[in-house]
Amino acid sequence: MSITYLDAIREAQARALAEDPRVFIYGQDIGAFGGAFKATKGLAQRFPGRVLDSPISEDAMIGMAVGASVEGMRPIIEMQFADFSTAGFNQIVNQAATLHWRTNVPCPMIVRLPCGGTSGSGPFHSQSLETIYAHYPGLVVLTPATVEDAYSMLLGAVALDDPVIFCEHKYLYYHLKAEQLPTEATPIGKARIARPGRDMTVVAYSAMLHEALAVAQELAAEGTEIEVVDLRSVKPLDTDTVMASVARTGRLLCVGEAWPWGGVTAEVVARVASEGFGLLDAPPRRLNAKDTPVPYHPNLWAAHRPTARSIAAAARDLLGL
Amino acid sequence: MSITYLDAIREAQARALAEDPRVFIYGQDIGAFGGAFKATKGLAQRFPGRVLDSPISEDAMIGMAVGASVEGMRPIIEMQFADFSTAGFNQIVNQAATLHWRTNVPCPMIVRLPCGGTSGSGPFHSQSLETIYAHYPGLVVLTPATVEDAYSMLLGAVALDDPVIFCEHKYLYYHLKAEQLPTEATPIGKARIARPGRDMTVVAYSAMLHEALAVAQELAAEGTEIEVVDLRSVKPLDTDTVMASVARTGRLLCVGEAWPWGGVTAEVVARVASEGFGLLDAPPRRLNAKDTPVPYHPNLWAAHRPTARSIAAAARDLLGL
Amino acid sequence: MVHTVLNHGAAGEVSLFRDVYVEAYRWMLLARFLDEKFASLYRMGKIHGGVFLGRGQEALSVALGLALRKGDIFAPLIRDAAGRLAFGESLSDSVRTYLGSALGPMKGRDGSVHRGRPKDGLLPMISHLGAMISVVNGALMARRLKGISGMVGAASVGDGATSTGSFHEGLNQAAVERLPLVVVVANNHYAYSTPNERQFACASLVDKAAGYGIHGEELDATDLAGCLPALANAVERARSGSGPQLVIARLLRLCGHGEHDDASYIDPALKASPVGRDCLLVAEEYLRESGWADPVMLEAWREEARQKVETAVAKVQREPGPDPYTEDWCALASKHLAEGGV
Amino acid sequence: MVHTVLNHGAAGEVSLFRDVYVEAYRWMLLARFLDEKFASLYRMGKIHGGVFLGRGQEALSVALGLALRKGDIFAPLIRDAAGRLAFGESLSDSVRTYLGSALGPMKGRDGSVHRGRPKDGLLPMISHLGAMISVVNGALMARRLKGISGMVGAASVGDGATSTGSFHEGLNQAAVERLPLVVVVANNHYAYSTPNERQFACASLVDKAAGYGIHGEELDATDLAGCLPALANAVERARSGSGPQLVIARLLRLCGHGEHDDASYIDPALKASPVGRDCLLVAEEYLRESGWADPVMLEAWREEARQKVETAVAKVQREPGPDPYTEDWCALASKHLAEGGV
Ligand SMILES: Cc1ncc(C[n+]2csc(CCOP(=O)(O)OP(=O)(O)O)c2C)c(N)n1
Ligand SMILES: Cc1ncc(C[n+]2csc(CCOP(=O)(O)OP(=O)(O)O)c2C)c(N)n1
Ligand SMILES: [Mg+2]
Ligand SMILES: [Mg+2]
Repeated sequence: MSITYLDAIREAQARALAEDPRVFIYGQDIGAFGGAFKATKGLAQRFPGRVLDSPISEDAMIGMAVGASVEGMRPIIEMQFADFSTAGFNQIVNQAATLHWRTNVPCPMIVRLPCGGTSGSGPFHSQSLETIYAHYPGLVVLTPATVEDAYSMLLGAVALDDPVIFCEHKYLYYHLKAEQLPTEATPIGKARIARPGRDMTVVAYSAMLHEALAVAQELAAEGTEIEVVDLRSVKPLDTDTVMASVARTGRLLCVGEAWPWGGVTAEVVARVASEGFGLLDAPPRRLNAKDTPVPYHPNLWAAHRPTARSIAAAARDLLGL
Repeated sequence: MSITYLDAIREAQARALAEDPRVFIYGQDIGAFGGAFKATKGLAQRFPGRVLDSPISEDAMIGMAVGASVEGMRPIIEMQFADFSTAGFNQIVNQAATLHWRTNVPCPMIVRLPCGGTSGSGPFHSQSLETIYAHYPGLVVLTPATVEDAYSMLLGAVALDDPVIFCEHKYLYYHLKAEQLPTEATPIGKARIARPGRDMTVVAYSAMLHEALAVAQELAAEGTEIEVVDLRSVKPLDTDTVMASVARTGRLLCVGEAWPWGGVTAEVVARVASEGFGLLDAPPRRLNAKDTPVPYHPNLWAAHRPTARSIAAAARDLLGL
Repeated sequence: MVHTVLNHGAAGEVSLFRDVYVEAYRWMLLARFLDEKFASLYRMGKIHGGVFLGRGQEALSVALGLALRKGDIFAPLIRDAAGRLAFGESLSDSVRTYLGSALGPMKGRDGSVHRGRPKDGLLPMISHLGAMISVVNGALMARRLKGISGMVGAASVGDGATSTGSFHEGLNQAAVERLPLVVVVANNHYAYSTPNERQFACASLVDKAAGYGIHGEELDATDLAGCLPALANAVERARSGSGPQLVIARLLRLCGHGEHDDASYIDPALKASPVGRDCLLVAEEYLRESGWADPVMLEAWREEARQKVETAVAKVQREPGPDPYTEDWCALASKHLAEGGV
Repeated sequence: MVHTVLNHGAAGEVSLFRDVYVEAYRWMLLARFLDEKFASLYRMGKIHGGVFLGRGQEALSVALGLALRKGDIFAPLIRDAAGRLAFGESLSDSVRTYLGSALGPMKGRDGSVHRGRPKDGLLPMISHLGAMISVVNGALMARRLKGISGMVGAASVGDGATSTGSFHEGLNQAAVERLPLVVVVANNHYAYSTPNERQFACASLVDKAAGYGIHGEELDATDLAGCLPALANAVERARSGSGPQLVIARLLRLCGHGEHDDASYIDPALKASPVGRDCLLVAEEYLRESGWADPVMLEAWREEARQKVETAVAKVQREPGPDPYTEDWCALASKHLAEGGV
């Protein structure tokens, strides 16, 4: 058996629907059709009345989830692409994110965002929006990079009492496979060492994890051992795990697919620089996408975001190789 | 004569309307009424047909500006509060910000955001949103901290061929006064040394500049000289000026009123740590608002954002005082 | 009950209508005194931030509040002091929120009109206009998913809010799901300073109903006697499965947008027209003319309302504000996920 | 001109109508061949990303494109290949955009249907549905502010887009400003897989017009002979000062949402009904029956269209793609403000 990242997301939803009567799913074309990416395929049939097609109304989709959450439900909202969540942005950041703080009533809900670039998708179907959500208080922002995490973190998110922005990487949907689904829950908010090493730390998340792992393998062949940290959750950010790794390696490169201004790489580097200054043997480095919209043409697209190649170059540079 | 920060914004708009036939202003209650803060008071009367009341439609307000801009106009959009710009977010970040890159046709327009906290304004009338706009490629994000800059940077923004997010701090509207308006233009994108010093650098912008200056004065009395950098523009960010200051002082504290995750302070610290690591004699530090919505009650509000007091404490700590 | 009472002309039920009318009037009175107290506290500098009054909107608001039952959902807006009280909000919730008492439902974190008790069906508004409609839809969907029926959800908005995308998406969503939603639009002819003609171009806002495929009606909201049955009927239609209801109410705001605003932009002709009548005076007149209350009773009610407000305010003024040192500064319910701010 | 022609029954003008009809048909043909070429390139893996066709929507689209003039504003959508061509977009613009040619208007930065030439009045759509309407409004406002009159702006949307807040705000804004805007809703009964009954609850989308205070009408968009005068009249009404126009067109999408989609969700009964007719075949039939074209002519036009498409594609396929090394990677027009990415 071989399970994709996308299968894992579907299976996690199936399990949540089966085990928790509070769960329902709401989104465009997710019912009989099974969703633009088929992340809900078969679920409307298996769970009648609990997998509902919404109108093209991102603002009202989120508002709906907040209201249902207040009444004790655990809604999962599928955005057709992360990029369209900007049309529901106000309800996410001002309604969902503030409710608990203002009223002491929790607002558990999940917004699933198909994120990230794939070749040919262009400026409006490729965005990585973790930064804009993580900046707001009151949201948990998850970025699973593996099939196992996609499954168990989605289940973890369902169990959480807060609104969760669940960033699924579209490139990983089909490209990533595992043999089986995990039986253990993944603790929300904890990073993990995806590959141990002693010469430098590369912090990555989502699709960039795999680019980083490829670089680690490449450099290992040359005798350099890179430790790769998979953040898993960008808000909260597991500073302890990152710091402990940098304490071992003395060198930090942080990689993200999002735009360069602010965001995950800035936050990680700023935290390490300010809280772990003495651990660093060299200046910390960042690698992000370029500061333009995500390009359509594959040539431009490949040059726009970090790749194993550009990560390797930055890593070598940082190691003085 | 005494001119407030708010007067400066009104005068800059009056001058832009008078000198540039491409300029018009569109926003809620900005016509005969002169705007919620009176930033357009008298302008509808002086410039008939060019200062227009909009419906409560932030999305369409921005779309309108983009269309007018394509046709050669220079629209200024007033959001009633920065907080409501989230309802026009999609058009700002996906329509205005991408147009030039996609088509090579410039999209000059200004979105004026009354930003920042004032006591008693609560979670939805106090937000500082520079981060979410600066993260997107294609936008210029300005944060004037003085009466002079409010005036000349707004005029500079009108002259610019790109969409500008103009963050006006509501606390400064009435509290900040100058004797006269500047005659010189302020170059967009350049920070300035607001107060020279040799012992440490405090980087600030918007209302926090004045808290930082108060701290510099306080510590000067004790013989410590703080150099205060006023960023003026957070995107682009003038790394050179910041770096040159840190090169002189060896110490960096960056202060912002926005939420702590990501954003200006992370970006500044990350840049200095990665590009100016060797300049630092001590770990760089950041000070932001707390990671909750902006509170209503004055007691909470005062504790939520950085103040001269908390900045002074951080500065002393960094200086080992 | 209100519904049944207000729709039977039978002789014996006149007294029931009288009871409802009197109850409504007394909530209006309480709301008016409460609002006036807030205005006076504002002038004395004792309230932080803005103060927003329902002056002129009490008849509409109370009629909605009374038409709803315990177990229903209500998302009131800034001018709904009367409807909130009638729905069951305590006087002290509003006073505590305005004064920022740590004992209030928002514990000083949020203030003024941004209060509610979600678990009691009273949703706390965010400022962004139109945004509460879909939240009410969600609460109604939850009930449906749980198999609970017979509930109604109501959202108040202003004429200005009809221009928001949220209003549109929320109404359409409710129509598609055929939810028991009542949206009450208080058309007070201005959104802050902006007159209707700069806000919309339809002949009447009720013309929007057909575009959503829902029932709509319009009413004169200066007249409590008209508001009571109209709102009761709208709520009852929603409750009995007729789908979303759009109620457009004509009135005037008899004060500024907030207490900082002198409302000098309001057309004097409108003020002088029937729509500019003070619904509280109209109701008082009606009570007097129908013989349901005499000047002595009216004065006693007034005095009682005044007292209640004074007592509530005096009590809350002695309550502590929130303490930043004991505040947990964590926006998440999952406290173990809190990040310290830096 | 189209307008004048199509509204005079006079004998001498039949030939003019014929000319317009034939022109329209030939644009439809070209659009259909172009779309089919894109579909085949897609199947061959020669197009990056999705391919979206106008199959079934050509009559409506071309009628709009022809009703507009140079100097007007047009914001087409994904199914508007025919209207774009009729409005003046070159074949090579579309081919270059789909193939990502560096010589195209989007220079490979954006692709497929996201093309335009703003300075020629052809606005490049962003993907977010409904978002182009207010942009058209802005262009029209600019003209008004500059004292230019007699212009029209048109925006195409689908039935699904009517549920967006942007659609609502854009239409309302145009109504308040009484702009010469024409919004054409191609109601192809599905938004991706979602049928109308999960999208809206009004009897007809044309019922929305009254709610904005604008003129609305509905038409059968499988029939070019009906589309041409209807769109010409709507555009003319806008042009002559009657304010925004809402045109609801009934049709069916005779293909998937994109070429990755087999459209198996479309109700066979709808496909078999008159709304499922192929407008291109209907038009061909009309041409034949009215004697305006014989099979030889039709075949010649077909061949010409096929050749044009093949030539354009062959040319563009030899063009270079964008070069990441010479790309300036700067989203700002103010190059001096560029920040290097890190
Ligand atoms: C989305 C949004 N934009 C702007 C505002 C600022 N604002 C607050 S109240 C108001 C006017 C509201 O008018 P209306 O809906 O008619 O209600 P009324 O005050 O007349 O009762 C405006 C523009 C807001 N709250 N939300
Ligand atoms: C705001 C927004 N949400 C979601 C999408 C994803 N999406 C793209 S096309 C589409 C369906 C559009 O249907 P309709 O408007 O009826 O146009 P049609 O494809 O039928 O011509 C959806 C949901 C989008 N583009 N924009
Ligand atoms: Mg109003
Ligand atoms: Mg459709």
